[in-house]
Amino acid sequence: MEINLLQYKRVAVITVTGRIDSATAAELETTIRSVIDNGQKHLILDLGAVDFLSSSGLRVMVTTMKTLRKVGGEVCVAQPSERVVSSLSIAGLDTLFHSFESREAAIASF
Amino acid sequence: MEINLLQYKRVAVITVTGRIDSATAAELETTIRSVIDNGQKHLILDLGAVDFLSSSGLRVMVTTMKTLRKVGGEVCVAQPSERVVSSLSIAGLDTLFHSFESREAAIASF
Amino acid sequence: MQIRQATFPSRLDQIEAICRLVEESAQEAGFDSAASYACQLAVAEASENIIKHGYGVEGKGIIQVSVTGRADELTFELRDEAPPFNPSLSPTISQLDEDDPPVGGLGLVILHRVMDEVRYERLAGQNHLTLIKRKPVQSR
Amino acid sequence: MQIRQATFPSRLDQIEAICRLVEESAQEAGFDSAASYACQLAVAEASENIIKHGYGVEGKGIIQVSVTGRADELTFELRDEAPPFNPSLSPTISQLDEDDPPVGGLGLVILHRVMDEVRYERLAGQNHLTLIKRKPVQSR
Ligand SMILES: Nc1ncnc2c1ncn2[C@@H]1O[C@H](COP(=O)(O)OP(=O)(O)O)[C@@H](O)[C@H]1O
Ligand SMILES: Nc1ncnc2c1ncn2[C@@H]1O[C@H](COP(=O)(O)OP(=O)(O)O)[C@@H](O)[C@H]1O
Repeated sequence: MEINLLQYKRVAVITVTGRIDSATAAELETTIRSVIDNGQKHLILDLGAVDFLSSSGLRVMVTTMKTLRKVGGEVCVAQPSERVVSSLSIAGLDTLFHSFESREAAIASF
Repeated sequence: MEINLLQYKRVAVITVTGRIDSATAAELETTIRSVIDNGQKHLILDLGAVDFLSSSGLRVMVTTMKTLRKVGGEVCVAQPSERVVSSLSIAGLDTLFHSFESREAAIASF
Repeated sequence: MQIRQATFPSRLDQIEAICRLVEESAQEAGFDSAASYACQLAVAEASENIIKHGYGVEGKGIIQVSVTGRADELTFELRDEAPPFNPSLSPTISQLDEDDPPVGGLGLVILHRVMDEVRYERLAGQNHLTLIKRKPVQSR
Repeated sequence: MQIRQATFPSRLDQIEAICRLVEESAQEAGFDSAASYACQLAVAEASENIIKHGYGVEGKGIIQVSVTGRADELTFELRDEAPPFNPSLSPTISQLDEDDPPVGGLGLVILHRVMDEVRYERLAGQNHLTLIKRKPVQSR
């Protein structure tokens, strides 16, 4: 898994490449935490290049959503890969995360 | 010249392809006016595929800037082509328009 | 169909290799990409649970995975030597509460949503988990 | 170098063809892409002005464009039969006022910024505009 972080004025975009499973989810969580601790309320997860997303990754996403909502923020997903869409739908979380076809549409939504 | 308009919640992206000169600038002005009349205050001109930009086009851009500033808005440029950069710099307008390397950076700036 | 079998140390970094075994079997059985991914996901969830909840600490044991195919279905068997745990009871899958979404418990939900059958036996000090996935009828 | 010459009806839709003539000459003279574009821009500005301000209405006259090359420079000559106008005087190029940027007057600014020489003559009822552009030294 690779993580790339891009900080804009009002939104941070975290781009993940590869597998998000129990072996890697903690690293993603650490990155997200640092962004939130930095005061960022709007987060976009670009999951276009994620080819595996297990419950460990979903758990990080749900936790992030809960944390951000408490401060009036939100996390959404940009250009999810087919497999990310599958994982979200199998886990019944597809309605929880706003999903945008492109990064720019996600950014423009905030 | 071709014009493509994408309306997001807080920003409109106008993508222009081809030549912006005295033969085509009026059409661009009409599109921009309709967007502004619609209440949009933040405009991005994606000039990545513009291969000619003469004073007629620059005049439309400056007019747009003045109109939007009056209502607390702004117009900026995304991924300008080399020729657009040349035109702006030759006309001495390069400092007037914020220019962003990517559409998403432009969108995130608002 | 060839029977595939392999033994993995109970470490989280082995999940990827376990997925690869599942993927190869699914491909050979003619499962489409979506069905293959669903199987990988379910077997990964079961394996993660064995490592995290069963053995408790990484590297303390092994997971034996075998895959057999028959007609239009694949059978995955996972064996481990951790304390007994029966994941075959379907968790109550409640409607998603948007205002208070569940942070845990997704692994068993995924396992049962994906698999057509989930069977458990404790035999000779081992957990035997049997997961059966039938080939989707309208395989693209 | 070949002398290029063509006569265009005074319509705004001809600007693109005028630019093409300039581009071909600049390419033949070995101008780099930036210098070529600068020439196209300047000649387009002069032509637009002749059509809009000189003739006043589209299609009322003609613009004759000729390009000659010599050593390391290109000479563009534009002739028209509109009322006399002398664009050879350099406009005062003031510092940009960010709070009140100029909406008009950019055409002559561009013409003079780009060209090394701008000469004007009125001869036999015609405006003769001569624009000279020297090849940039560090041509890439
Ligand atoms: N192999 C196992 N051994 C022991 N306990 C398990 C095992 N698998 C699951 N469990 C128990 O079932 C619970 C639910 O598991 P699961 O749905 O995967 O969610 P999570 O791992 O997020 O808690 C776990 O918290 C654990 O208590
Ligand atoms: N060929 C011409 N014939 C008559 N007037 C001209 C001509 N070219 C320029 N002008 C005058 O000079 C002014 C400045 O021209 P220019 O810098 O191109 O800006 P703009 O066309 O935006 O006014 C014009 O408004 C016009 O009054």
